[in-house]
Amino acid sequence: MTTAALPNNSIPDRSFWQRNQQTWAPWLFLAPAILFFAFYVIFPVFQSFNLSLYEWDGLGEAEYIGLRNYEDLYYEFIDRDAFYTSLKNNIIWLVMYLLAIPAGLFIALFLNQTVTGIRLYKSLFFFPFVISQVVVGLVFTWFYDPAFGILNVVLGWVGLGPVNILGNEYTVTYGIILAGLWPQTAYCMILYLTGLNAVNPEQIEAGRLDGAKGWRMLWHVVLPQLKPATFIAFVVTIIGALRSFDLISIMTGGGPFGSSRVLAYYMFEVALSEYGFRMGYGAAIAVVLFAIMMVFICYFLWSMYREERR
Amino acid sequence: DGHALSGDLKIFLDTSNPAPRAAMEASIARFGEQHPDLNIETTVIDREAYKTQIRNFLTADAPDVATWYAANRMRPYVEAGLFEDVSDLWQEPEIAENLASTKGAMTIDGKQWGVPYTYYQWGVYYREDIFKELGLSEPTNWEEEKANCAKIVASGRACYTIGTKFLWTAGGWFDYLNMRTNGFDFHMQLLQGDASWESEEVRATFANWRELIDMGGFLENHQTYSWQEALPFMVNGEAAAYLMGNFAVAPLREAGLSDDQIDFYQFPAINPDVELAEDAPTDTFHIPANAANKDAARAFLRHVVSAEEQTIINAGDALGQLPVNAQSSVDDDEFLNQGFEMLSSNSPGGVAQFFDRDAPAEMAKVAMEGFQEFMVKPDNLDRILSKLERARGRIYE
Amino acid sequence: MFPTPLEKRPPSARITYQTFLPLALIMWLLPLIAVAVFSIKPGADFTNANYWGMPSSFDFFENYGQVFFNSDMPRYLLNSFLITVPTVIGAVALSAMAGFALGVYKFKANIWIFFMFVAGNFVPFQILMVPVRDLTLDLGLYNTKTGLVLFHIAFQTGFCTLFMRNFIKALPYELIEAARVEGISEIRIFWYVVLPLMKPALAALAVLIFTFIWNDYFWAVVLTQGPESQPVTAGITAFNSQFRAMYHLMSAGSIVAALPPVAMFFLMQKHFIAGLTLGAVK
Amino acid sequence: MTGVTLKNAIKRYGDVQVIHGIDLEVQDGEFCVFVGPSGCGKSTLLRMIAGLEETSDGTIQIGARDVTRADPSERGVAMVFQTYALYPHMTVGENMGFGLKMNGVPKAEIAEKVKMASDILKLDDYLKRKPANLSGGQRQRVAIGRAIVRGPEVFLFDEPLSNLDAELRVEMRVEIARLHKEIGATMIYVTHDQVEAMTLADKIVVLRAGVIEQVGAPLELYRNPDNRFVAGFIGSPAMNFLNGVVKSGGVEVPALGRSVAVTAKLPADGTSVILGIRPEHIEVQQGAGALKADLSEALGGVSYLHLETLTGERIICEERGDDRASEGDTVDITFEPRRAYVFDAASEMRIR
Amino acid sequence: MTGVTLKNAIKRYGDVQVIHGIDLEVQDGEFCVFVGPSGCGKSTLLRMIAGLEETSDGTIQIGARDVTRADPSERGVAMVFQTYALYPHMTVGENMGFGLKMNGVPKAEIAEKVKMASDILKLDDYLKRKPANLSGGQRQRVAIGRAIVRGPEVFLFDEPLSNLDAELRVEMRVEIARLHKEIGATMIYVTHDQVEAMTLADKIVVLRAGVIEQVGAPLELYRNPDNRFVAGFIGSPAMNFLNGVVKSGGVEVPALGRSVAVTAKLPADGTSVILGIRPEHIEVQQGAGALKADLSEALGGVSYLHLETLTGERIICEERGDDRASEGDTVDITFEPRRAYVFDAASEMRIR
Ligand SMILES: Nc1ncnc2c1ncn2[C@@H]1O[C@H](COP(=O)(O)OP(=O)(O)OP(=O)(O)O)[C@@H](O)[C@H]1O
Ligand SMILES: Nc1ncnc2c1ncn2[C@@H]1O[C@H](COP(=O)(O)OP(=O)(O)OP(=O)(O)O)[C@@H](O)[C@H]1O
Ligand SMILES: [Mg+2]
Ligand SMILES: [Mg+2]
Repeated sequence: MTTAALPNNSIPDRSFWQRNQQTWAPWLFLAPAILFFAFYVIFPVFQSFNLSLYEWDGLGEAEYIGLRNYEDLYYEFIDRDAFYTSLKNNIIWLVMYLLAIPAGLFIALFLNQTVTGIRLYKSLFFFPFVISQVVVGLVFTWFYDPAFGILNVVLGWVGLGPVNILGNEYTVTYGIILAGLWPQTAYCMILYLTGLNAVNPEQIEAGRLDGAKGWRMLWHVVLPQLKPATFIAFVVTIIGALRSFDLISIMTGGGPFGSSRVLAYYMFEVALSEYGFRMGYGAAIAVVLFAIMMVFICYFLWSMYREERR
Repeated sequence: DGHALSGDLKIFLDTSNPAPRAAMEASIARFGEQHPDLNIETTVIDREAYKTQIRNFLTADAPDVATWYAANRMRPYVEAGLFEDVSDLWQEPEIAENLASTKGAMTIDGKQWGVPYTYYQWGVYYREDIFKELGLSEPTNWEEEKANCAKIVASGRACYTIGTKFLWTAGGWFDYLNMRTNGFDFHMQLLQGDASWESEEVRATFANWRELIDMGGFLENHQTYSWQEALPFMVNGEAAAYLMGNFAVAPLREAGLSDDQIDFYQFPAINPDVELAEDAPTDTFHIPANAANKDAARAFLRHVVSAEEQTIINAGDALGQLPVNAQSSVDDDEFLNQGFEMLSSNSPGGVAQFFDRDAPAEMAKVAMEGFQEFMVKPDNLDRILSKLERARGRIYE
Repeated sequence: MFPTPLEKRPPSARITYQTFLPLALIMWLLPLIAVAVFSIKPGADFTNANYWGMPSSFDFFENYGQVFFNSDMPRYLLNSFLITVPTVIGAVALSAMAGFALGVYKFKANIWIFFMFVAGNFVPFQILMVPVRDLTLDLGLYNTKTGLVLFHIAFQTGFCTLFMRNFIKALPYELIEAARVEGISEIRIFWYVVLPLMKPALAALAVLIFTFIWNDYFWAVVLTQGPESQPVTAGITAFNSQFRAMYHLMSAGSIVAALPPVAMFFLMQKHFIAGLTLGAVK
Repeated sequence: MTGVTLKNAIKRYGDVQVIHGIDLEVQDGEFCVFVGPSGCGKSTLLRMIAGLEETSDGTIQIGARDVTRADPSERGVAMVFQTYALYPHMTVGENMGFGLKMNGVPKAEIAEKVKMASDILKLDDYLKRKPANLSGGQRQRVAIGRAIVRGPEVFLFDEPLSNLDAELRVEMRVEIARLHKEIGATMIYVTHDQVEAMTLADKIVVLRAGVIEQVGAPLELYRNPDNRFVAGFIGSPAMNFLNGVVKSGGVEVPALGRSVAVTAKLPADGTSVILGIRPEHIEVQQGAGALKADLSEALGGVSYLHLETLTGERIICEERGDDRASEGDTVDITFEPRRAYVFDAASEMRIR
Repeated sequence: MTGVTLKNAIKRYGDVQVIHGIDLEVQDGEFCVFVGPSGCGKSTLLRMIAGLEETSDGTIQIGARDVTRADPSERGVAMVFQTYALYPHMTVGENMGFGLKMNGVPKAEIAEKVKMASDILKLDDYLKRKPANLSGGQRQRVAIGRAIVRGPEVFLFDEPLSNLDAELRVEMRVEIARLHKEIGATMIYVTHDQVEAMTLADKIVVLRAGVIEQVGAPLELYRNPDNRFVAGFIGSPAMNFLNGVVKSGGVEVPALGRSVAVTAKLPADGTSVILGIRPEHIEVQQGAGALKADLSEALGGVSYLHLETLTGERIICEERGDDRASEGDTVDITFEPRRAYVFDAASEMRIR
C-alpha cells in the first residue's frame, strides 16, 4: 500500500497545550477547587483523627496520650455521663428528626392544589427554612417559656400545664427537636412539592382505572414515584440531625444539667467553650460523630455509584 | 506621664450590661481626653461569649488591654505566658500602697499579672416591702432564715428568685452554704481538689440546701432562666429575695424598684462554729503578652485604678460596686456602704473570689451542672456527688 | 395530579379547603407572627405581662430605631454581607470549574474526585472545627472576615460541585462536541458555551449559598469574635445579651437579622427552589 | 361484553369547548379507531369514555349502563397509555395484578389471571422483571396485559404504539389485531398512523376539531370519502387535489391544461370544484405532455414522481414496474374517470 | 472538496471491539449513507471520521491527508447532530458564526458567510431568533447552516431527521437532497429510515455488527443484494425467505409444496438454499393452492396479504388492483424466476 507512508504534511504543528488539552484541561479546572477543599476539609479531617490522640489545651504543647481520650469516652459512656447523654440524644435526634419527612409529605399533599394564590401559600409555608436557626431557636424558647410562653397559655385554656419543656431533662431534647422540625419540615415539603410535580400523571390515571384511591393510591402509586425526593429528604434530614448545634446552643446551652447535649454540641463545649479547651478530647468526640455519619455517607455514595453505573 | 502616648490602643471589655458598659466607656473616654493622640478602639463583648473567646484573642488577635477575673481564673493564661507580667506597676507607690489588699488575688508565682478595677459583695437582696408586709426581719441564723422562708412560701411567693441556665448562680449558693456549713478553709480545700465531694461535710451542705428546696424556697423553672430573666420575678413580687452580687442592684432599680423596696442582708450563719466568710469577686484588667502598645496599656491600667477614677466608675449609678483603691471613696449608696462594711469588718473567715474563679474551669463546669441538677432533682444527690468525685479524680490528677 | 384536584371535587370541598388554608398558614407561622408582633410592642407590654395581647401602642420606629442606632447590629449586618457575597462568588466560581471538569471529561480519577467532594460535603463539620480554627490562627486570619470567607468557600465547594456537575452532566454533550468540531479550545468551550448555559444553575446556587452562609452560626462563633468581623447570626446573640429579657428589642433584632435571606427567597424564589431540588435530586 | 354509546357528548375546559356533541355507537366486539389531526380531540374523547375526564354534557353508555358520572374503576374499561404508564417499582406480574389486588381479589385468583394474560402475550419469562429492564415492545405488551387481566368490557388505547420504532410497531400492530380476534372485546383505539388505522379498524372515526367528519369501515373511507378532508386524510401518500371548473359534463382543470372526464354527477357549468386523484391511480405517460418531473424518489418496488403542473400545483404519482420516468422528464398523466373524486370548492363536500 | 478513505479502521472500547476493520472509500462529492440495525456501529464510525472518537487502529484519510490522530477541528469536517446541538443562548446568526468567531475570522467575513448560508437555507427571517423559538425543522436547518458556514470538505450527519415528525421529515429530506446538489460537498449520512437511505444516497453502506455487509447504489442494493442480510434489510416490507433445496435445476420449496424455477446458477443438487422473494414481486392466485391467507391489511391502494405456508413459514404479498384476496382464502403464489433470489443456507451469501 502506498498510502501507508503518506506524510502528515498538512497537519500543522501544534503546541503542547493544543495537543494535550483534553488531558490537562480537567485538572486545570479542578485545581483551585481541589486545593481549597483539600486544605480546608480533607486535610483537617485527618488532623482531627491525629489530634484525638493528644491532650492539648489550645495554649501550650500537645501531649501524645494514645487512645486515652477514647478510653475516657468509654468510661463516660459506661458511667452514663455527658458522652452517653450526647450519644443517646443524637440517636433521638436521628429518629425524631425523620418525622420531618412524613410531615413534609403531608403538607406537600395538602398544598398540591391549584387554587388562586397557592404559589404564595407555598412560599409562606417554606418560610421557616430560610430563617436562621438562631432566630428559630430564640422564637421557640419564648414559645416554650414556662411563665408566658404561648404553649402554656394555650395549655391553660384547656386546663393543662404549665409545663417547662426546656427545663425538664426528659422533654428538653424533644422540645428542641420540635423547633428543628419546623424548618426541616418546610424543607422536606418543598422537596416533595417538586417531586409531586414530576409524578407521571398517566400512572395516576392508570391507578384510578385500577381502582386505587386515597391512601392506597398514595402508598402504591405515588410514593414509589417520590422515591428520589424521599431519598434526598432522608439525606438532608440525617445530615441536619447530626449537625444540630445552633438550636441547642441558643435554646438551652446543653442544659438543664447537660441533658440536651448532642455530640456536636458536646464537642464544642469540650473544645471551645468557657470551661473547655480539651482539644484532643473534642477531636475524639468528633471522630465518633464522624464514624456515625460515615455510615450514611457510605450509603449515599453507594447509591450514587449505582446510579452512575447505569 | 513623661511622653505623649500615640498609636492604637485596643481595649476588650466584657462589661456588656448597659450600665457597666456606659461606665467603662465613659472612663475610657476620659482616658482618651488625656491622650488625644491615642487612637482608642473599644470592643465590648457579651460577657458569656467573652469567656470562651479570650483564649482566641489572647493567642491570635490580641488587644492591648482586656478584662478578666482574678485568682485561679487567670492561672491558665499566666501559665501559658499569655498575660504580661505587670509587677513593675505594683512597684509604683501609688498602686503598691493603695491596692495592697487585692495584691494577693493578682499574684501567681510571686508576680503580679494585672490590676483589679472593681469588686463587689455578694449577699441577699430582698424586697423590704414584702418583708414588712409579712412582718419579717433580716435573718441572722439558719433557723430564722427557714422560718422567714416558710412564711414567704405560705404567702404564695418564692423565697428566692434564681436563674440557673448559665449555671454560675447555683455556684454562688453553694459557696455560701458550704462556707457557712463547713467554713472557708474546707471550702477552699474542696475547690482545690483536696477534699472529697462524697465527704460528710459536703453532704451536710447539701442537706441544708435541700431544706430550702423542699420547702419550695426557690423559684420554679429556674433552669430555663438567665440571671437577668430571673429578675422580673423579684420585681413583680413573685419572689422575695435574690442571692446575688451587687451588680444586681442596678437592674432592679432600673426595673422600677425604689430603695425603699430593696434591702440587703449578709447571708446568715448556719453553723455557729465557723466564722463568716464572703464571696467578693474581683474583676481585673490585664495586658496580653502579645499586645502591641504596652506603654499605652500600662498607662491605661494606671488610669483605671487611680483613686478618682475608681470613685467614678464604681459609683452607684455606674458600676455600682466597690472601688479597689483605698484612697477612693465608696459611693454613698446604701448597698455599697453595707457591702463595704460587711467585707471590711464582718468577714473574719476570709474572702473568696467565686466558685468558678476558685475552682479549675473544668471542675467548675461539672460541679455547677451538678448543683443545677440537684436544685431540680434533689433525689439525685448521690449520683451527682459520685460524678463530681470521679471528675475530681480526673481533673486534679 | 395527586391528590385529586379540587376542580374535580364537590364545591363544598373547595370552600372548606380555601377557608382552611389561611388558618393552617397562620398556625404554621404562628411563631414568626408572634415575633413580628413582639417587635412593634412597647417594652411596657412585657412588664405588664401583656405578652400575647394586642400591642398597647405601635412602637415600630422606637424598637427598630434602637436596633439600628443603639446597637452594633448595623455593623453585624454589614459584616454578614461582606462575608456572604464573596463566599457566594468564590464558591460558585470554583465549583463551576470543578463541575465542568467532572461533568465533561472522562478520566480515571473522575468519579473518585467527585465522591471526595460529595463525602466532604456531608462530613459533620464539627470534625473540622479544631483543625480549621488552628489553621486560621496560623494563617493570621483568625477573627477576620477573610478567614471565614475562605473556609466557607472551601466547604461550600463540595456541595456546589455536586450540584454543578450534575447540572452540566445533564446538558446535551453534543453541544460540547459540536464546539470541538468547530475547533474551539476547551477553555473557550467552558467560557462561551457551557457557562452561559449554566446561568440558571449559577443563579440557583448563588441564592442557596447566600442563605446558607448568611444563616451560619457555628463557624461564625468558631472563627470570629466581636463586632468587627462577626456576622449577624452571632451578632444577634450579643445583641440579645445586651437587651436580655427586652423581648421587643430582641424580636426587632431577630427580624432584622432574618430579613435579607427572606427577601432573597422572595425575590429569587424560582431559582431558590430549583437549587434545592436540582442539586440534590439528580 | 358490550358496546359503547355516546349521545351528544360535550367537553368544555372552562369556556373552551373542545368536543362538540359527539354521537357515536361502537358495537359490541367492534374495533373502533379514532383518527384526526393533532389536537382534534381524539384523546379527550377516549378519556371521557374512560372516565378520566368529566363529561360536560351528554351521556356515555357502556352496554346498557349510563356511566356518564361513574368512576373510572367502575366502568369496566381498561386503558393502555402511549407511555405505557407501568408502575416502575412493581414487577411485571405485580403490574398486571395490581388492579385486581386493589379490588380485593384473592391472591390465587390474581396469579391465575396474570398467568393467563402472560400466556397470551408471551410474557411468562418476564413476570419477575421490573419494567425498566424490558424493551419498549415488551413494556407495551405488559401494559396490554395489565388491561387484559382486569377482564374489561371495553379496551381503550391511546396511541399505544407511537413510542416504538418502526419494526416493533409492525409487530405489535399484528399482535393487537390477533388479540382482538382472540378475546373479542370492544376496543377503541386512537392513532396517528394511517397503517394502524387502516389495518386494525372495523370502523374508523375521523375527527376534526371536536366534530366527527365521517364514520365507516377503512376501505369505505378510502373509496368513498364524504368530503375533501377525509379524502386527504385517508391514504398515503395523500390524494392530489387540483382546482377545476365544471364545463360541459367534464371538469376543466387548468393545472393539466385540459378537461377531465369523471363519473360523478356534476353540478351546473361554471361551478368551481376540486378534483381529487390518488397517486396510486395515476398513469404516467412518458415523452408527452407538459408536466415537469422534478424529483423521483425510488424506493425499490415503487417510485414517487413529483410533478410540477402548469399552474404550479404539485402532483405526486406512484410508479411501479421497470419503466419509470426520471427527474427532468416532461410527462403527462391519465387516470380512469371513476378514480377521480370531485368536491365542491366552497363546501369541500364530495360530489358523487 | 475531497473524499474520505478508511483503511482497516478499528474501534475498541476497552476490551470490546465494536468496529472491525472497515475499509471504505467515499468519493469526492458523493452522498454516502450508512444504514444498519441499531447498535451496529454507524454512529461510532461517523464519530471516528469526525474525530470525536479516537480510532483504535487503522487510518482515516480526508482527501490526501491522514487525519487519524488529528483534532476534530483540523479535519475540515462539519457535523450535524440528531439533537441539532444548537447553542441555546445564541441567536441563529450567532450559532452559525460562532465557529468562525472563535477562530478569529473578521466580523465582516463572518456576516457574509452567514448570509450566504442563510440564503441557501431560507433562514434570513430567523437570524435574530433564539433556537427555542424555532420549529424542529427550522432548528435542523440552522444546524445544517452552521455546518455550511464553516465551508467544510465533508459533511457528517447522524440521523439528522429522526427527531422530526413524519411530514417535516419528508420536507427536510428533500431539502438535504437539494443542498447536496447545490454545494456538491462530500456527505456522509447515518439513518435508520429506509426511505431516506434510498432517496438520498449515491452510495449506501450496509453495516452489521461493526462490519460492512455491502456497499452500493440504492437500487443496486435493492436489486442485487450480496447476501441474505442486505436483501432483508433493504426494501419494505422486507423480502420473504423460504427454505429450499436444490433439485434438478430448480429449487424445491417445501413451504410451497413444489419446485420453483430461478435464474440463478444453482449449486449441486441437495444443497440447502434460501429462496428470497419480495412482496411486491408476488402474484397471488386466488382460489387455488394451499397457502392460507390469515390476515389482509388493506391500506387502500395496496394490501398486504399475510400467508401461512405449508411449513408454517410466513409470507407477505403485496396486492394492488381491485380484486384482492381476503382473510380465510386459500391461495397460491407465483413470481417471475428472475425475481427470485437464492442464498446459500449456510453462509447466507447470494447465489447468482
Ligand atoms: N386541560 C385542558 N385545558 C384546556 N384545553 C385542553 C386541555 N386538554 C386538552 N385541551 C385541548 O383540547 C383539544 C383536544 O386535545 P386532545 O389531547 O384530545 O387532542 P388529540 O386529538 O389527542 O391530539 P394528539 O393527536 O396531539 O394527541 C386540544 O385543542 C387541546 O388544546
Ligand atoms: N462508550 C462506549 N463504551 C462501550 N461501548 C460502546 C460505547 N459507545 C458505543 N458502544 C457500543 O458500540 C456499539 C455501536 O454503537 P453505535 O452508537 O455506533 O451504534 P449505532 O449503529 O449508531 O446505533 P443506533 O442506530 O442505535 O444509533 C454498540 O454496541 C454500543 O453498545
Ligand atoms: Mg392525544
Ligand atoms: Mg447512532
